[in-house]
Amino acid sequence: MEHFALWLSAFLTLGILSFLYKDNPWYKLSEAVFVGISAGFWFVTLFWDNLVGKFWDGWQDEPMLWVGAALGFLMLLRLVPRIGWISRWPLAFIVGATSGLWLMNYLASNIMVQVQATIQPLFSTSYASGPDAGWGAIVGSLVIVVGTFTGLVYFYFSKEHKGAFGATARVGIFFIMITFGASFGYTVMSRMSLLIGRIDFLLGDWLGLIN
Amino acid sequence: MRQEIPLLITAIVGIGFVIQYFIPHWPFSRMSDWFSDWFSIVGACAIILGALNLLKMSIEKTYRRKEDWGYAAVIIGTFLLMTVIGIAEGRGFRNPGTSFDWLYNYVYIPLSATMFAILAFFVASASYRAFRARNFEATLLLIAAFFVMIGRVPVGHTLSSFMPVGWQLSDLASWVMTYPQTAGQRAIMIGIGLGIVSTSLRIILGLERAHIGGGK
Amino acid sequence: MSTRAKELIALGAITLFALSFYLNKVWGRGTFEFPTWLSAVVIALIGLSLLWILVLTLKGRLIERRVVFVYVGFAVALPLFMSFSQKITISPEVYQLHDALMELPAGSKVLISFDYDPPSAPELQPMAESIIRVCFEKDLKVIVMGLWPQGPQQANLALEKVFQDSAIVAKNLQYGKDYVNLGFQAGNEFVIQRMGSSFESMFPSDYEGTPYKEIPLVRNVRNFSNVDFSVNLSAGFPGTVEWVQIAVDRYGLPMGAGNTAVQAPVMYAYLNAGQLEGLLGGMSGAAEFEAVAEYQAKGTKFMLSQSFAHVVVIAFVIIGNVAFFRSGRKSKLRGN
Amino acid sequence: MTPCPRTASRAGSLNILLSVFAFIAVILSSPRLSAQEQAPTDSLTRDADSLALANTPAPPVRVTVADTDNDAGGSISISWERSADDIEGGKVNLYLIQRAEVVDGQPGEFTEVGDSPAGKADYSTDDGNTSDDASYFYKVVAVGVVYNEAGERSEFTSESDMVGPITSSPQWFHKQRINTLVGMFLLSFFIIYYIVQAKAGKKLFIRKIAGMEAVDEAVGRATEMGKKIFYISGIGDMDNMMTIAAMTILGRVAELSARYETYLDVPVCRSMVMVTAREVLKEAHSKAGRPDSYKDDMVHYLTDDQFGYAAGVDGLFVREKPATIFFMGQFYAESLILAETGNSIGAIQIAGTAMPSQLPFFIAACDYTLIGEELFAASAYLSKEPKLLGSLKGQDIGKGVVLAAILLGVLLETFGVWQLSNLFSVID
Repeated sequence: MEHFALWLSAFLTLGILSFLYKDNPWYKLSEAVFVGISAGFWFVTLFWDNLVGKFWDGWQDEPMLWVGAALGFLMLLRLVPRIGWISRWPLAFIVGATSGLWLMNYLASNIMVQVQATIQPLFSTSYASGPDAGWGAIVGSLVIVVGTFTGLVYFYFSKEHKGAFGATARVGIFFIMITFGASFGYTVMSRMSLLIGRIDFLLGDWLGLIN
Repeated sequence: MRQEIPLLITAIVGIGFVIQYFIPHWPFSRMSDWFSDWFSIVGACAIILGALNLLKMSIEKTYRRKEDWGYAAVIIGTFLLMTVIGIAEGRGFRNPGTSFDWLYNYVYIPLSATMFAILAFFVASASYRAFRARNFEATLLLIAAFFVMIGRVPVGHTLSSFMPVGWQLSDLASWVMTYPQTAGQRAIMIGIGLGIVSTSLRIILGLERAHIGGGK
Repeated sequence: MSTRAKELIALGAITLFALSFYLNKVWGRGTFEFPTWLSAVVIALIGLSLLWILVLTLKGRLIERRVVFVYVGFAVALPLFMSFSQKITISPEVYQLHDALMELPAGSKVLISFDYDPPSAPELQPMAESIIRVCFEKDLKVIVMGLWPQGPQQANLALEKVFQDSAIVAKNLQYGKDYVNLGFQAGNEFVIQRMGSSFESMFPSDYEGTPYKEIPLVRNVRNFSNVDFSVNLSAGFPGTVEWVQIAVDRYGLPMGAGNTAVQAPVMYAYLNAGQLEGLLGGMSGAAEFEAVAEYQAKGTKFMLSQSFAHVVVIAFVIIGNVAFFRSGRKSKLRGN
Repeated sequence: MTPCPRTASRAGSLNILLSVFAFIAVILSSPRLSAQEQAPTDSLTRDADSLALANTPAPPVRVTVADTDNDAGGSISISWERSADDIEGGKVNLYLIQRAEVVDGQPGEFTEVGDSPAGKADYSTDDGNTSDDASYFYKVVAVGVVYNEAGERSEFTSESDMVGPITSSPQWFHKQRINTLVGMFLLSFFIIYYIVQAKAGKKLFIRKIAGMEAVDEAVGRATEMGKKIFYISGIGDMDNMMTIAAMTILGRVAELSARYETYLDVPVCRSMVMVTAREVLKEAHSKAGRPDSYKDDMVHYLTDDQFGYAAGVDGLFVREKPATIFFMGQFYAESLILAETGNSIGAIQIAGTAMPSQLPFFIAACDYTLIGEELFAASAYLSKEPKLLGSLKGQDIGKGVVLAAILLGVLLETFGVWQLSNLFSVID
């Protein structure tokens, strides 16, 4: 069984990898297995964790859960074409709640905290995290303020990016591009690590070539 | 009526969830907890719709013998296999040693890990094909990427070990990450925050109503 | 020969190759490692062939994207057979996390949330192992949980690995007293929110089914204010962003993070705002943390492949740009 | 007995009072300790006593208790200062917090409700398990643990004085969040003000955003080529603003494609998104005057799994070869798999997300990309409705306030005039 399991894993791994060459039956098979198995996986997970775990186990103690059950039931009315439109109610509820929750979360964490962190005395080393706080940190404190300021100007919608305003916005896009460059570099790092992990499986666990 | 009631629900619920942020007192303190439970339950109900849709499409394809119908049959088979086993296993379906766990470890994990790892190849081909020093902005992007990529691995140390400490590639990578990168990141974050506030308000006010559909 | 036949031959070759090595493994023959001279030759060959591609590009012949794929494959796979010792430079944010852990008094409770699953394990598992090891060495109490279903299982794997070390075994740590695995709870960021008022409501029993109140380590842990530090190991949603927004911003929980490299850049804004106390980004973050903690494990071992891969990617960026400038900076190439 | 509920405003003065009491109590208690030392009866107890004397730590001091502020009740905050023996290599290993409920005006039995390791400068923690209907007394115990040569463990403890009684209570307003409240009102005011202005017919300028200008062209191209359009709304569920924004944009795109009579294919990764997208499409088709061209199958569910979904969509891309692909919403790693595959089949691709980590590759692999905030502005922009555009203007004014605050704050702090940043603090 252990041999079979390893070969099955390797078969599916290579099937997905074969997509790099071109679309082919081996990939199509692996893809179909993947879609089916993962849909089943999430179905089972949601069934046990959410329906049973959240509702069935708790409705005696928490009458509020019935509201959720009612919303879920309304959602299922989709299956009855004539009154399917009732499913808009739970959707309206979810969209409304999400709007309210996200409004406050992002106002606090993305705006308030980030503005607070940007307002720092210039030419100081208070930004420095870690042991070395020299000129790098002093220049850095300036860079953070300038970068945040100009970057935000770039996102202005209601003013033509011309003249001094346009120049500021252009400096802003420079910073955003540096950010994307860093993201790009880190993404390369991340993806290569994952590939290393997979090749470690193929060469180590499966074929036993490396330890 | 088909539009008004959902609009009203969205508005009332939206405002309610804004208010709860400021009031620690019961029942406001419990609102987001309740919402999370309700969302979980609705999600669990909704996936029945999704699963039925997947099955319907695949059965149709198989039944009509459309192109590649065999793969549609595989989808049906593997979906039912995983679902039946998972439900039959009971609450402990995730415990090590169950059949569900076996399928998870030897079918699901290799597939999703490989799909994840395929990204390495796509990243490389995108680097070759699309990251061009087309203009000053793009050049900045490439320079930042270069410092980060080379500075974060030991080879960067080897290449720049002749430089004084503080000016080696790894130090430059750290500096890029800590200052200009953070500044750009923060501008994007604040922008996103403003965008979300504005979109949320538009939804609560009923100006964006795509999710509600049409009225009759 | 038709393409079809070539493909079949390649398929057969792969199968034969795999089968022979598999049998080699089953019969217990050893593993391979390149001697230094061979490593040098391999590196030189890769370098030379990249130069050759550059020359081809200069002459106006563009390579296909599948060639790039092959290079990436080799750049990652071959170094796994080599062994070089490399110097790892440690970034400030890695020091910061290590310092934060070292400054905790013995007996402090550290909450580690495992918010990832096996596909992201190559990056995060080495971090998990070394962070837990540092905690144990420092006599900190470790409370493990997961917002991702497979997180707690990854935590158990990490614990198993740490307990292979005789120095840790000698400490005679006990489950329930020195460390505990609370398991998984569904509900994403709302789990964090509710832990703010009660851990027990989210984790009525631990991974092994022991009721919360009967676990000595967490008996007195009601909410975040009873935890001294926390580390979040995250591969996406729900993850560090949610922990920062809720546990840090609302409940003031001190937190450090280990992230996949993809997510890490975003975290620098939080790091800089003081919302995070230390950050490990990707496998190099893991390797750096291993270097600070002064022991070598997977993170360090994989750094050679990582270096190689980065160099190859940089080489292809350069080659691509050479092609671009040679073609008169017209437009971006559409790949095939 | 009278339980004394304390309002938050009185908690401050109470703290001071309590600490004064605690301080006096500590002073009074020290001679009593020394009196106990002088009462040995035989040599065995004397040994034990000298051992105890050598190992018993000094008690923690200045214990204060207060109702935890800005909460839903059920919690009391306790803080204390370290024992004199809580030093490097000292006699204290940990502190225990003990609590007794008030019964008939007297403390009942003390039980352990919390612990904290020694070694910090000062201590504070919460007992988050109180009842708002009861009053409690607290004390903090310094514990030293000693192992003798045989490895036997013995504990030496000394207790602080009892403090209390105290009762927890919930609050009706979170005082720490006044600034966020003001911020919310300001932003909402700007946005609503400009919506009203726009409704009243005031002309507002909105700059061109390339990605959105291209939508028409992209849909048109698919029509010319007689191929499908794919709309990928990411892997977020309906509890995600990016997905909701993606749905509103879908409405605009679908209207366009319905008008051009081009088939729009929307494979989704969440069932609830499927339900929503169907509503959106149905409405868009009827708005475009072609309700009959709508079919439920245009929106179909694949799997909730990130990479299962990516694998499935990849397959669809290479087999259906769409002319145009939209990526809008929340994306993680799958973004690159999808965008690179889309690129390799030569489709026009327009992407938009607020996930900074995915943006560089969208920029590389797609023809147009909406960055962060632009995703949320897209629907308003595409609608060209004045009131929606007005909200963008309002948002910009909010941005202006943020910019001004940053500029002013940095200047004030650089010259050491005033800490403006404190106004934005949301963390205690």
